[in-house]
Amino acid sequence: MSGEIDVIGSFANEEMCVHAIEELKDAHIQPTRVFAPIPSEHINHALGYGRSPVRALVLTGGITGILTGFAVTIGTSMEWWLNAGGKPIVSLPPFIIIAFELMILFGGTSAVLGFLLNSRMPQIDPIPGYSERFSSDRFGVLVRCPESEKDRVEGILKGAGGETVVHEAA
Amino acid sequence: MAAAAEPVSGPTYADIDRGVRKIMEAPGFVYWVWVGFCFTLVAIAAALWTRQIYVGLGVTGLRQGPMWAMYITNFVFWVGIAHSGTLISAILYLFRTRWRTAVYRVAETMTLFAVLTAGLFPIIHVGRPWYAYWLLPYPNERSLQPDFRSPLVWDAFAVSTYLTISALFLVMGLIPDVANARDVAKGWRKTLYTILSLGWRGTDTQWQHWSMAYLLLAGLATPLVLSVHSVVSWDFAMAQLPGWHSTIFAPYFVAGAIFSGVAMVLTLLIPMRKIMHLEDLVTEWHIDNLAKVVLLTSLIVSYSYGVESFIVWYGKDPIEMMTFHERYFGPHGWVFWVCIFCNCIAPLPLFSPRVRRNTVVLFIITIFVNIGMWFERFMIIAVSQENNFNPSQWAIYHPSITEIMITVGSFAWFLGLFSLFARFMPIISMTELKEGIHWLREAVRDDYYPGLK
Amino acid sequence: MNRTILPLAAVLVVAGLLTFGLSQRPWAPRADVPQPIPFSHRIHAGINKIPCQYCHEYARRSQTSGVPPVARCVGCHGAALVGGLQPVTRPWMDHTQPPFEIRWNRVYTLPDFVRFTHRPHIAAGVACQTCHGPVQTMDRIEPVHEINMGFCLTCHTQRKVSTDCDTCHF
Amino acid sequence: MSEGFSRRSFLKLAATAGAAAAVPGCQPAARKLIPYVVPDENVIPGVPQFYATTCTECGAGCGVVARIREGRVIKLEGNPADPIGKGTICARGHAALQGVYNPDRLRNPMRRQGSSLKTVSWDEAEKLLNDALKAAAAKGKNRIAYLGPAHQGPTLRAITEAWLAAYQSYRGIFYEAISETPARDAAEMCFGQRDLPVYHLNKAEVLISFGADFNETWRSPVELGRQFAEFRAPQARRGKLAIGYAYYVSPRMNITAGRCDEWIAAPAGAEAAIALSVLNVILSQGWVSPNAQIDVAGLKSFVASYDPATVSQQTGVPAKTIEAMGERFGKADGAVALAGGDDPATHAAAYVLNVVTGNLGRTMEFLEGMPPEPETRTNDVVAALDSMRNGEVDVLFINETNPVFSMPPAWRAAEAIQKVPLVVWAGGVPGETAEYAHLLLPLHHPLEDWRDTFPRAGVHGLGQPVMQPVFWSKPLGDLLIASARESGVKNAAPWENSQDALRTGWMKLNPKAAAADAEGFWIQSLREGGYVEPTQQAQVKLNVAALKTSPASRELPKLVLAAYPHPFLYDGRGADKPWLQEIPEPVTQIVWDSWAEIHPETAKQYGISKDEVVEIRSSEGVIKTAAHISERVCKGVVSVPIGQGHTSLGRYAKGVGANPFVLLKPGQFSAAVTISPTHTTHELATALFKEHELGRSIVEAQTITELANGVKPKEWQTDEVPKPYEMYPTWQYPVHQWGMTIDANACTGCSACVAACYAENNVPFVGRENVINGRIMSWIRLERYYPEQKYEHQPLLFLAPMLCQQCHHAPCEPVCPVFAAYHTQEGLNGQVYNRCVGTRYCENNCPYKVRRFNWWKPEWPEPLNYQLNPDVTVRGAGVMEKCTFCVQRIRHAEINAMIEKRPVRDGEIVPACVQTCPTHALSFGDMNDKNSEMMKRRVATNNDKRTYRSLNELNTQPAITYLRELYNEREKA
Repeated sequence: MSGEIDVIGSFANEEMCVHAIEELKDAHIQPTRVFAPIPSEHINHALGYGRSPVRALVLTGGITGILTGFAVTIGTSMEWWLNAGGKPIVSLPPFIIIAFELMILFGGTSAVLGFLLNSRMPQIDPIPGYSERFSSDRFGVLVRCPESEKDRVEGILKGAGGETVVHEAA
Repeated sequence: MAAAAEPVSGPTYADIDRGVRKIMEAPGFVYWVWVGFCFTLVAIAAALWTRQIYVGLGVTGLRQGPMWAMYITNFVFWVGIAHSGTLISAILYLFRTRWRTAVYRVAETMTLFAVLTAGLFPIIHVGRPWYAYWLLPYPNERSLQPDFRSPLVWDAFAVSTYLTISALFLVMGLIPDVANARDVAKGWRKTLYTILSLGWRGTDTQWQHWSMAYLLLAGLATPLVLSVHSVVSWDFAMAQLPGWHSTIFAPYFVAGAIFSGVAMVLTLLIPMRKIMHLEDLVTEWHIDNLAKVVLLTSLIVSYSYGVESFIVWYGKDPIEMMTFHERYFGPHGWVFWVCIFCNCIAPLPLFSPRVRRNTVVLFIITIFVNIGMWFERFMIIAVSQENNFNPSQWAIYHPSITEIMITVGSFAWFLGLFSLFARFMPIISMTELKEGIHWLREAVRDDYYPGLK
Repeated sequence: MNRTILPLAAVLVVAGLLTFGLSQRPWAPRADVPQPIPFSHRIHAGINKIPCQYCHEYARRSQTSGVPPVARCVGCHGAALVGGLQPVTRPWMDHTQPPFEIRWNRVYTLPDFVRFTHRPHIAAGVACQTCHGPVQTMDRIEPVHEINMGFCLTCHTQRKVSTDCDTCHF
Repeated sequence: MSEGFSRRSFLKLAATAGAAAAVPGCQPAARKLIPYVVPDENVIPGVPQFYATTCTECGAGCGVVARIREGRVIKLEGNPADPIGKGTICARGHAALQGVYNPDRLRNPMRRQGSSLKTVSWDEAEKLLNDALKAAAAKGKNRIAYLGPAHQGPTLRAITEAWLAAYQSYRGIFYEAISETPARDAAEMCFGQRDLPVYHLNKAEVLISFGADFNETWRSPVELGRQFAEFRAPQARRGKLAIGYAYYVSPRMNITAGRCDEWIAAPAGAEAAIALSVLNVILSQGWVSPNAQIDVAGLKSFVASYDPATVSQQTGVPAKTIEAMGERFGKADGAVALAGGDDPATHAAAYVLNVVTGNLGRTMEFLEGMPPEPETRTNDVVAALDSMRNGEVDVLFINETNPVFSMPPAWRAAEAIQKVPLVVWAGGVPGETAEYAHLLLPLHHPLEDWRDTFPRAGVHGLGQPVMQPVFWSKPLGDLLIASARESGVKNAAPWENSQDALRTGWMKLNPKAAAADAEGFWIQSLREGGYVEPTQQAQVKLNVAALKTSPASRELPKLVLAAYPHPFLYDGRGADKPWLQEIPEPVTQIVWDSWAEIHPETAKQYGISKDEVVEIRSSEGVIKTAAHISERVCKGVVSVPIGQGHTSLGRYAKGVGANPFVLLKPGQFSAAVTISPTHTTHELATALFKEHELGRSIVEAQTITELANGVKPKEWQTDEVPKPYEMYPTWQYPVHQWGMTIDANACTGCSACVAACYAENNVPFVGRENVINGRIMSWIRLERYYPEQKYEHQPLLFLAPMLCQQCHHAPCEPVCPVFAAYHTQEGLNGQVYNRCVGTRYCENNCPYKVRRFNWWKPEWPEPLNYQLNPDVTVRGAGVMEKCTFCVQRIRHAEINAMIEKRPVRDGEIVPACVQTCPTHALSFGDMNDKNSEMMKRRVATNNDKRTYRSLNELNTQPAITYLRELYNEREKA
């Protein structure tokens, strides 16, 4: 572990940040972490990320919701078999509404849970390399590399228009 | 993609941050007086509600005939208010509407607090609020669950889902902004924001999942918002009471909800923008677009009024005809004409760009719309019941002081919560303004609207 | 990591304790009700095999089973004068109460929106012990079953008798 | 009642049982069990007992059966063995319970000291009374006066008279404010005897009532109502389906008039003229029955000055109408004329009408052995008051009567009473007269006491105490017997106590006369609540010679007051009973108030607007009350109900409305008045809002011709749903499917069903403010609609009981989120009170608006809560409640049937409203059983052509099927 350092490049805008990532990629250096004040498809694209697994989770959640909705409504109605206004015991049209609402509810909560799980949140411990400006007006690219690589990485980052800071890896 | 080093004109990220962070600075005396005033009203309402629980609903003006009136009016009104928030934050998000960025947080906050307020009213309204949880299924020794055929259970599900989803949606959007605030805050605010930001650092993976989750939430919230007010409308449409029993209620209510909600956004935004000096961020371009939505939905609502009456006339059902006759010309006929004026006539000047850009006039118009939409619900709910199937049981509803004060209290509750939020949370989404900074700059550069430096 | 887990754990523990505490129904009537007289069902119904309805004589005719009148006690205990049973020497004498007026403490209470009638249950051959537990073994009556709607329903369902709400609620 | 069951133990038990059974949900139940020391053989806790007794709320003397639970009387029902009520009683009869449990009843003897009342012991009180009596008797004769109601029964009457005799007095005044004296005077004039006839309305086909509100307060309303329903029931007459044709002549259209075909609006005081004019028509047209065997020519002078033209000019009633009345009456095969009011001429005219048309002995008959005239003659009453005023009376004993309230001001009753050194008032709730009493004695309520009634020949009612007294009261008979014994006169009261007196008197009725059978006769009488013996028609003949001169016609002032007894409060004695205050007067639907009914034109003339307080001034006095503008009162008439305007008589009566007695001259119920608006308004509380049905099929009516031809009434032809439209598979009710048939035509609007429901189902009363605010709680109401002008033919009123229709497609049920409203397996619209959250959605969606919400926690001031039915939950605040066809009775019968291993029999289950309906307008049964009485009724005698379901176009599939109201087409005026 010793000898590893974090090189952080700080950029004024998204374009420069994307440019830096592309440069790093060209140099076969994988940026360890990118900080951004805004969600950016360009950064994701540059990093080569695919679709988030949150999608699948939401789908699962939604289907679970629908199934729960129908199970709860049909099951509890069958339990007592109470006549209300001569309507059928299993009245599907109203149950669809419940199933629909539960689909949204379960889907929505899965989306949030999926996001939290996937991004390891909530997280109180600090993330190495984070700077307060990264939530405001700076984009950061962190590269964890052996100390030997420091100059090369720094060069690329600076070349892309960034200012660099070097930390010892935590 | 624009060249990286091209010099920019107009606001920068830092300008945006500066603008928003300024709002979140310690508020002054006047602010606390205002918040104190709001919560005093809330306390009065709470005391009256406590008394109502203790002695019974006899303290209201409800009676045989109009068994639902002001409380349910408030419920529908507040749910309706909520809707524009989700419309702006979710539906317009999906459409990538440019002008939403500056105003969506206001709208979404309004949504959350409006649903919160709305959710109180069914509980205030029922005879035995301590059993209100029976409307939701839970395991019990009786194995007896709610009747899922009842529109009120749909309502319970829809509104609680809506409350959950809109809260999640708001929190999701807030996370990056709260993290932003955390990084400059001090003292207890720092602690608060640290907890609320859940350790957000804006890393690539966080953003990646956040984006997807946010998109999907928006995707889920879109049908939800349409369903919620449809379900609320079915509380009435599923009943066979003339004036309630109508197939057009779902779209009619949704349009009305968006109409009233956007008007409420403007009602909140215009003074807030003035007081907090947000002209730089919330430009007249934003306001103008919101005004256009008000105008559009006003026209839809007017059309709905027409269709509703037309169907009744065309259907020739004598009982329904009489209900509508009473609605127009009966003892509470003035309510209908208030609605017509406020909802159909008052927004018409918005066809003129000059009016749309004149915030004072616009503010007055939105106040009218708020009043009009409240009375529209009152008209549908209470006035229809006043003219029910059995003429001997017709009755005129007169609200009691309890109901009026609880209604006032609900506005105070809403405004108080909103005011607290506005000064302690990023009421304007910095993230999204930055994301859409090109559009903001464009608006400035084109000099289409003055006001931006 | 601890900083994340500890608060969560604390919340969970508190919630669990609350749930457990409330599930014990602290507001429900206490089971061990002391009585003004140390009357023993074990001696009467268990050892001496006195039928329940000898004393609770209204059970087959009325909704209430009836608390035996003092005359019923005297009927047997008074017979001691002619050489039968031992007279009870009234060790329970409570000077705060009017003579011969025994104020028993209720053990079984039902909410007043439930219409329970002993008569049809006795007629249907339901043993007293089904609801009241093995009374013949108890010195002091303690409720064995919590008489709630679930308890009633279990039996009604098993015996395939009406579970319509207005059988009991009107 | 057993001896071992002391009053104290009753109270204790009542308290425990009451608390255990009847407290609203959130209060802790009583946690103590107190057994009997010695059990009563006859009492099984939890099982009701029934005692036959008699009702003494009015002079009709219906037999009742009291239902007792744990020593408390909780409900009164008619005694089926009784020939008058035939198992039914009226609203006033039901409210007798609130007399027993009235919280304002005098609880113990009290003595007035200065301005305050001090509790005294009975010994003290009796000593005070007896000493005063002895002193008075020592001073001379007639220094003691007794003032009591006329209908206090033969035994008490005998005891009273013996008591008075013991103290050497004959001043027994038996006073009724609403007197039968005019009718007896007329009978004396016409027939030479003072007995009143009995009527058989059911044997007539034309009826004319000259102000006799026989469905409300006149004579025996339950019996006459039943006869009237029979008279109005469709039956084949001369090969044609017909119903009786009824006229009602009066200044105000009351509910009796509303059920007739024609209401002839006559100014107060004009009834006699119209009656004589009808007689004139009959005599001059020669429609005299040959059977009548009377000297028609001799009679002509009696009616000489009353030819229709003249009368029409005087009264404003068209001559054509009078002629038509005469023609119908004269040509009818069986007709009856009834007369009410204060004018003997009206009564005489009605008697003569019946006689000349040969209806004496048919629709009207005199019986042998009628009870003696109960009322003291007016002259004697006035004389007694005069002697009081002159200081000639030392002790005045007042039993229940309220002369200060109900005597005409000209008699100055209060002043007279004040002159008496010792005024003893004895009774239940102290009224205005008690304010002047020096000694107040609480008496047993008739239901706590022994008593007998003798309403008419052949009918003897025996009343036994049905419960231990609620308060520290004594029976009047015992009190007087003991007091008489104190007088020192030997054998002054030859009885041990009032029970003994009653028994001694009763034994004289024993037909077998054998002493050995005495006990058996007594027991049987107790069990049956009385004794009925065969009667014989009295041979009376019209004394034409006495009818030579035409009675002078009353002058008709420009504006005349018409005071009439309130159907429930009567002469004011009902005002202390909240049920009677809260049951709406059936026509105006006003509750908890008195009102001045004024025709819109008259109101306009005097500048009076709706609900405006008006000042009504006569030569005698002045009252203020709110105006009710209505077309159902004659022009130039101000109509005010009697019964309100109490300044005392407990919390429910005090300060409500105005007392029209203040305006009346002695012996008259009309007076020349002036009226002036006061420009203040006082809202008259009513539970009904719109007067018109607006073309909706809530209460339907059709003419008898339409029925005969099988034609539906024009107004409701569109609502036909060809077949029950079912979107889903029809729900099956395999065991029972409870339903009801309501014959709207038989409904007389007496409101007994409403009162019965209040009593049976623990329905709370709410008071005036709450009624105004729309919070009336009654589960069953009389839906009253006025006809609209646009239709050619309409009945005078649309009237039908409206209660939960127990719809099979109930709109209320699927909207309930928690299954509090649901459909039971026996087709009832169940309401599970403890499950109710109180969303009130069900009531919104109920087209009939028959659900009731508990806006407040219901309250019954102690001891009114003793009346609560322990078999029915008392609903707490925030809960919706409604009619469930008395599901507790259904359940009770089903448990009985299950234990006896048999099916439930038809007629075994009788909901409270069905049970009490005097006209049997309601019937209940199993819709699965086509042979049930209820189902047969839907198809019997053309009834299938007059069935309808309320608001049928909504396809709610109600379990209640109505039979349309029927009426005769009127000739166009």
